[in-house]
Amino acid sequence: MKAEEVVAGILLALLLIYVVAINPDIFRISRVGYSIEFKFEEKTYFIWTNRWVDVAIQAFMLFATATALSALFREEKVEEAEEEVVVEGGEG
Amino acid sequence: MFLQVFYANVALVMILIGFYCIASKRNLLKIVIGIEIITIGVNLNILAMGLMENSVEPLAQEMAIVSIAIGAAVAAVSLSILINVYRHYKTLDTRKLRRLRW
Amino acid sequence: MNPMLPLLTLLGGSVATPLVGMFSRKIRFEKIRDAWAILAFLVTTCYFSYLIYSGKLPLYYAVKLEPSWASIEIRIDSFSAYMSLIFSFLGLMVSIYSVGYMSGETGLDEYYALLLTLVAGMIGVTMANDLFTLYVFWELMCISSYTLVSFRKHRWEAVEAGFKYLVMSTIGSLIALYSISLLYGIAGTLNFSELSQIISSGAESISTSTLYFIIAMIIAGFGVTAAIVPFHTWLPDAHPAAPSSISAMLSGVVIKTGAYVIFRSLYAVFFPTEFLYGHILILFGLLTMSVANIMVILQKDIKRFLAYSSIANMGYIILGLGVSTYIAHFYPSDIAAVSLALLGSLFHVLNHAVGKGLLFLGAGCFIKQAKTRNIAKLEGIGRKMPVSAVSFSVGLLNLAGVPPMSGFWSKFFIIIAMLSHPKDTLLHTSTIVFVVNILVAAGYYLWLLQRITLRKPGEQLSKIREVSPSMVIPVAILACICILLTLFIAPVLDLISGPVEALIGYLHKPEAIGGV
Amino acid sequence: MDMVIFHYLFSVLTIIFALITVELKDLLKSILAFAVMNIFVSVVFYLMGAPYVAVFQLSVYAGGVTVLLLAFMHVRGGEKSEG
Repeated sequence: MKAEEVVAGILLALLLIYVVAINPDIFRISRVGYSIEFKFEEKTYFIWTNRWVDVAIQAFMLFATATALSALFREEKVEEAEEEVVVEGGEG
Repeated sequence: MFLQVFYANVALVMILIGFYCIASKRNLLKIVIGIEIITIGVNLNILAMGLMENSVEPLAQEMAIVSIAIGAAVAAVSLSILINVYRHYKTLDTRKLRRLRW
Repeated sequence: MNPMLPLLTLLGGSVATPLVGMFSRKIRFEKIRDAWAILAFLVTTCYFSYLIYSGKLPLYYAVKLEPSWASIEIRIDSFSAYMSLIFSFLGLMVSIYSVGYMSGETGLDEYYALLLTLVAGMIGVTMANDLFTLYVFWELMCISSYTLVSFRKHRWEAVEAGFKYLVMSTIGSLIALYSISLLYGIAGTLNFSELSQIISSGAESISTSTLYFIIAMIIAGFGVTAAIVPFHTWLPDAHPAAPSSISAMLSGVVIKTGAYVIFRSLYAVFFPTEFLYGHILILFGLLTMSVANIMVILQKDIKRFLAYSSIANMGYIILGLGVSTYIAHFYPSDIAAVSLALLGSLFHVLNHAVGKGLLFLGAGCFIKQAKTRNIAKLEGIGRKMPVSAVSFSVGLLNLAGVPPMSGFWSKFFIIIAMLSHPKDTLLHTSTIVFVVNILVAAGYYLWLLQRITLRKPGEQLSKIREVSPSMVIPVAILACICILLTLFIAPVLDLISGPVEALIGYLHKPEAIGGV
Repeated sequence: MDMVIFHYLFSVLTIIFALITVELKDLLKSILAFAVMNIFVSVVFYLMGAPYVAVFQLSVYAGGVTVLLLAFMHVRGGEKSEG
């Protein structure tokens, strides 16, 4: 229970920092040439023409995730004598 | 303008709920759920920052879509590591793990 | 030359690795897969070497379509090329090393595929000129490294450290993404050059405290991976638990990527002449190196020892960055000191990447033969494994900063920059702390050198032989590079002056950096 | 202006279900609350005027991630509530 109180205190402090730091006037100080006519729903090719690198890298990331899952669920052969681990007590 | 500030605050509340979940819960699955809640909060903030009259800016929508996919990828990797943790310890209690104190 | 070429090489190589692995198992010669990964890294290394040699930088791949503020931009300037060269070169060394080191393990197709995506992610981070693209590449790197840390999943240590790394690093990335979204709310774009113009031109209409909040979140978020001290606790668990080749990757370059993002975003977006964060960075750097140097002395495990000393070296790098921004803010006319601090910091990035990569790979050689990580049981192993031990000693001498070696010069430049304003109390006192830390670090590196190579080997080490050539060769190459960096220090400093000028250039002509 | 009430309503529902997800002891029920929370989040996204993001949120989170979490519970078996 002690730990949770500490956590709640930290969160309240964060909230206070936020309220002090961010005032609502920050939004939309200076928009670079945004036109209200340009809507995503009408021009969905936007994502393929202007931001295709993001989508392509995201696809490679899903590939990396699939590879990661197959690495983490692979069949393991019987383990041999491994390097010895030193565990120090009470630190970290 | 008004809705922007409102949603920015909702996003911040979601992020704080996620932090609270990670910091106070003793279960590893709850930690993963906390990370996902933070991801949702950040996505909400991205959309709030791009909120116009009745629509959201295209760049903000693209960022939110990619960010959702990234969150799912992180969830998949973390759950598969978690299955391996469970195979070793037969428990999900953080207090039983040897070095997992931060 | 197309700037997308290295990314395409690495990512395409990564996708093709399982196919090559299948083919190589079919003809019963599995080394083809290893050669495939080595080839991909070799192409990338040659590409960046040529790019730096030809001097045709910066190089753009810009899609400037209808809403130009929302288009991606890939930009290689000399800073990116310098970092990418380090990344791909260490990747090459690690992949050669893995041929011998990982030969007894299963799942090598996935291992090489993830190694390639890891380096592709890091190179993409250096090449992205848009904060969200940078974040996507960053997550590509992070996901590969989580899996590689817990790659030996049959051991409790690996999965536990992997999970800890995942939680801390993901929270850091999400904090960074939150700050990126706030920046987007302020400026409406995420392109570096447009962001810097908006923030510097509209600085009086934007709430300053919000910008400082964003700076703090960027430093904290990417600082988790850069292992700045309050956020460093994943590192001493993750580095020992990973295979030694991956430890070399993590310690040599992955944590440098975090430092890179902090360097780039601070210099390109939040000009240090306008914002004051240098003293915070100096304090963080001093805290990082002091805590890490105290923790190193307590370690009994050789890889934990090296991991904590990596944190200390990140402290030096962050200190160099902090000194340069501090001087740029308070003494904006003193360009020489700013560039000297940056030069020392970036040179230390190179020294530490080569040196710590060498140390982890050498420690991997010892661990592979002796089957223990306990320093007390590894005493005197150097006499049985002469080539590895000599290379390991060169790396230790380099990082200890013994005067003729290049590791001395990088720290020396930072100290000279700190002493350039003798009336400044903060710089003055932090110099003292820095020098004490360097002396402590030199002490424990030489102590480790003495224990590994000079003592008489014990009974349990009597059957030890030298490791296979594929493991010795990269270690020897890295040791040669340490010596070459020392001998040819002038051309190396010429090479690093390119990145320094690229960073300094942000300060003085902010309107000219768009360059589209 | 009456649309603002929907914005309030679904935001509050999202926060309430997030708290329920965090506080429930039973992991299975907690995962189900997580799915419900995602549905409300996607409604919020739709109200904000981002229907594509709403669809992605619904399919990836309320579908995919929830199924992943449930599959994890199945693989794990054994204890159902947090210790």
